[in-house]
Amino acid sequence: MRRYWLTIMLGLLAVSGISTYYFFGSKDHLPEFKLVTLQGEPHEGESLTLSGTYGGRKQSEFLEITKEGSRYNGRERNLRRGLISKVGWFYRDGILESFIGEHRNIARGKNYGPQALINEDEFIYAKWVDRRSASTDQGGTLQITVFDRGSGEEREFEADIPVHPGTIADVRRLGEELHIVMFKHLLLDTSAEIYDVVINLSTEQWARTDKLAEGKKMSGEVFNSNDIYRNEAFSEPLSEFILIREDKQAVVSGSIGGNFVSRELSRQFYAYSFLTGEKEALPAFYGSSNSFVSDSDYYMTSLYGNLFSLVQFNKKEAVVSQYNLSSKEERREYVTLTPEQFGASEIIDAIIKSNKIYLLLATTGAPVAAVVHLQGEKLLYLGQVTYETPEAAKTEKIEYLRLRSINIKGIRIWG
Amino acid sequence: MKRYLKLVHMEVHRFRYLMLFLMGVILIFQVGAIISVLSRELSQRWDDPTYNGVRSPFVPEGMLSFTWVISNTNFWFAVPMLISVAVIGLYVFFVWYREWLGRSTFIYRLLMLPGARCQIYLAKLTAILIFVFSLVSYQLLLLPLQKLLFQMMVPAEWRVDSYWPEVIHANRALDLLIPRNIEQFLSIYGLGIMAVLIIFTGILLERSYRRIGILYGLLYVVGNAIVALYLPDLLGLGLPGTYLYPDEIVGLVVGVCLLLLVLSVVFGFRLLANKITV
Amino acid sequence: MENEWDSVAFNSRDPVYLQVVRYFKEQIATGKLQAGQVIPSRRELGAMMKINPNTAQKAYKEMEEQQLIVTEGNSPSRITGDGAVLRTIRSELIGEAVDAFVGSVRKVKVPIDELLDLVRTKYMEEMNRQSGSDEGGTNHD
Amino acid sequence: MIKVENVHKRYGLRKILNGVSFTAEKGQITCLIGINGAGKSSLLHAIMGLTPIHGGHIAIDGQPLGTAGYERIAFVPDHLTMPPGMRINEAMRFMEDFYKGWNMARANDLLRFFGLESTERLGNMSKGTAAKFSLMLGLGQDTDYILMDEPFSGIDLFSREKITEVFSSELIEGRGVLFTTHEIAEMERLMDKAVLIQDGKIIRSFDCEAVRYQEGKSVLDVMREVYQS
Repeated sequence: MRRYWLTIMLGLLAVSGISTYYFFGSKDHLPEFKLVTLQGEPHEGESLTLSGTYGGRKQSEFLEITKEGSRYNGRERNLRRGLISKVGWFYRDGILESFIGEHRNIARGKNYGPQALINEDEFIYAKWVDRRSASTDQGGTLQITVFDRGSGEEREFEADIPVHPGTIADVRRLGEELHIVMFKHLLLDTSAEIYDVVINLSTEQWARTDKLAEGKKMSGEVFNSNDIYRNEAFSEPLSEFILIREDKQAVVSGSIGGNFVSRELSRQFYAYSFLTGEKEALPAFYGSSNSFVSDSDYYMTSLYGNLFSLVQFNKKEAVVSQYNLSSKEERREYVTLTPEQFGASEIIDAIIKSNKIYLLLATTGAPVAAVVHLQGEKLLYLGQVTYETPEAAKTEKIEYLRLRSINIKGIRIWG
Repeated sequence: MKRYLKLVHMEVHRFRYLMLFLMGVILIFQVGAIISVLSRELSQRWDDPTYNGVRSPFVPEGMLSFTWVISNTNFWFAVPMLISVAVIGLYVFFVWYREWLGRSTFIYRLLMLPGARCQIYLAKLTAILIFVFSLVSYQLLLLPLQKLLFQMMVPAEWRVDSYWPEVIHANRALDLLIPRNIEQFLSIYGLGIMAVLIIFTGILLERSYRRIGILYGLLYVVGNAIVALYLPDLLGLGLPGTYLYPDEIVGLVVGVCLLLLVLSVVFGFRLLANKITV
Repeated sequence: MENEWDSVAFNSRDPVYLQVVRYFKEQIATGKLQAGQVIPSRRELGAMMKINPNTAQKAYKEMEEQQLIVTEGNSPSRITGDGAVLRTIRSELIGEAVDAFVGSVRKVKVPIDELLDLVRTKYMEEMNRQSGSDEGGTNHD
Repeated sequence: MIKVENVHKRYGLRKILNGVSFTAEKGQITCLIGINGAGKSSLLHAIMGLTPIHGGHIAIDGQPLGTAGYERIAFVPDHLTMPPGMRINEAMRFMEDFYKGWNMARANDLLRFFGLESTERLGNMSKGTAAKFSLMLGLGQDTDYILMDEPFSGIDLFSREKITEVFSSELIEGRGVLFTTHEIAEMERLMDKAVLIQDGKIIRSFDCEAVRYQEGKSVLDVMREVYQS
């Protein structure tokens, strides 16, 4: 054995060095945080995710804090997670994700959010299976899957659509009519033609196609761009409206097709009713987004059922306005929230979801998260970030924690 | 089994001077870098007390941390690591070709050893792994000593403590070679081992079919690399509407990689047993 | 006596084992090998004569068949003590030498008397030279 | 008995062995004779499993070589098989490490017999010393067969004599020896059987003593006859 001392020594060195590092050395001192309920119903804080950075020593580490605890991205990052999370986050929202959890095989191959309609009763998915030729408008074949969550029965049929096979942006069911909102993007055209393909679910045939917005050409340096706002409603009664946004923008530098910088000239929202087919403009107020934005002011919108909500917020206050698409009733800046109401010093971030406003606030000590219902401004939940292990407070300083944004777990609000 | 261990020892024994050289280079470069950075910083402090020192966030004004030292010696700290990676990378080829080169043609004796020839393949692989992991461990064991050196050079009142993951994260090369979580460590070195095995089999292909073998070997290595790299995209990872879910795709890719790995090893054994030529 | 074994000059056309047997016969005929004298083993002979071990083996078997040597059990082989065998060896060797001589001289067509005188003088010279060189050499008639 | 049956071997497009069949008996010394490039070395390498064959098969005492075979058959190529950095005693310990059939006592005798210095490095040995060393490695193993490739080529006279002594010594007794050489004249009396190979084919295979007995021809004569035609 004496002869083999070199190999044995190197072998031991190899094993000891690496194992000591990974079992002892790699314990860093990044503190573990947790969101704790102070007031209100704990289940409201269930899906809250606060994210930001914690500046330990040399550089700050990105982390996310939830009820369960905190997760440092840098520490968790590895090849497997990198590949799995390669799927764009805006493909999958929380509702679709939870549905996939329950019915993995039903949703197989059908995991692109905008093409799905989910509620307690059913899951409907529309997808082009044969786009014949996108350029010559000869239409294509849509495959519609209708899955009844109650009975577990699945129906799938194909319908021939004689209209341009555009990209599917939203799926809505009103009675026996399935409305599939599509975009027709022509090359170098910034504003798309938006149209609604209606399919009769009982006859399983194409019924008609209604136009929601024209695809406007560029004129000089000014161009139009348009988009639709998907409804967050999950269990609300079916909403007959869809929101269309049409902007006018001016090219400041660069050119369309390459990368370019543009400035917003005007923005106008329209509410289109699937039932009546009318397209009514919302008050101009909601369109003047550039007035909402400055280096300290931000805004956030949400379409929930028939309610279109807008919050303008900065460090000092968050002002909410709502417009009811069906009753055309408007409540402009009817709610103003200030940090002091929650014992905080400033507002960091605010989002609106399901007719509730979620606020992330900074205090002299640990940051605070609040949930307020927009109907009646009742405080539903107030939670604060604490150290999971109290003794961490000795070595770490809470002011190193800089939270940036508040979110509903898995659900990314784009807007 | 005993014969395999003896073969491993022989391979390690033949690498001993190179290992000594690498360890020496790592020690000298890194200690040199640390001393030069620290002495420059300290001399600035001695000269004009008003110099308020390092401005880095979260570190109390004017204090020095070992993490800061490592992040400022970035290049010279990484050079010896790059040298080691290059040397070991070349040695993956040389560990085989030395048997055919020069007057010795030791391959005759190796092929005439009683007992399965796969032991030669495994012994050379084990040796490479021992070299890689002992160098990584050596680097890991060197860091505390370098911290000691830091503590000796910098007076206590200017020092602030630092944590190992941050120290390692401060240097790009260290961060790559010593990932923060064990799973990433296994993934990185797992892929490394797979690459070595594929190269081994490529070499044996060349050694079995000589001139045409070079083509076979290259095709084999490139083929495997393409499969391993493009399989995720091939299976539609990240595309909307793909049939397989991301975790299923990743599982499949890992499965295929393991399969490629096993195939390479078995193919290598078969080449060694039947097709290799002196 | 011992160092002579390796000075044997073999030709490569006659079977080597027969050349070995012949060499033994010469040694016996010239008295260098006495009756009953122990001879080297097969292996030693092969080594000394630098011949193939199997050939040495064959030579010993041939000599045993011709009763030149005797081997009891695994004790070393010895030259035979049988006088009759020894004598036949001598006459055989002389006969062979004379045949060869006559074969080659015949072509020259020399009268028999002249030939005999020449042989006698040549033989006498050879004998003097040899007795001069090794003193006490036994003179055989 | 080493049985080679209808063995074919190609190197690229060139046919090196073209249906070679012959046998080498245990306990006999068989010499493989042929001009350079006739395929002698390739044949020895093929028997030792050091190079693949493309047809036919080779059996040693009825079985294919297999990995345990290397305890039963030794090979002495015409060049070193150990790294130049090794010393002779290290090489001997290496053999002891890996071969059950290694006979250290006999190896040391051979060391003395060949007059080799055990601490000498293989790298700076003369060609003659290297040949004696390689032979020592081969003979140091208790094997049934021993193959030698050109044991004498380019070797000084004294080393050559020492090596020929081995052929007629007890070291060889009972073993099958198959070797190749160009020094036919010197080795004539040491071989039992000669196998003439030309362009990858066995053109004649004969027992030397029998040919001397029946045809009165030396191996050289047979060679001249065969290679002339």
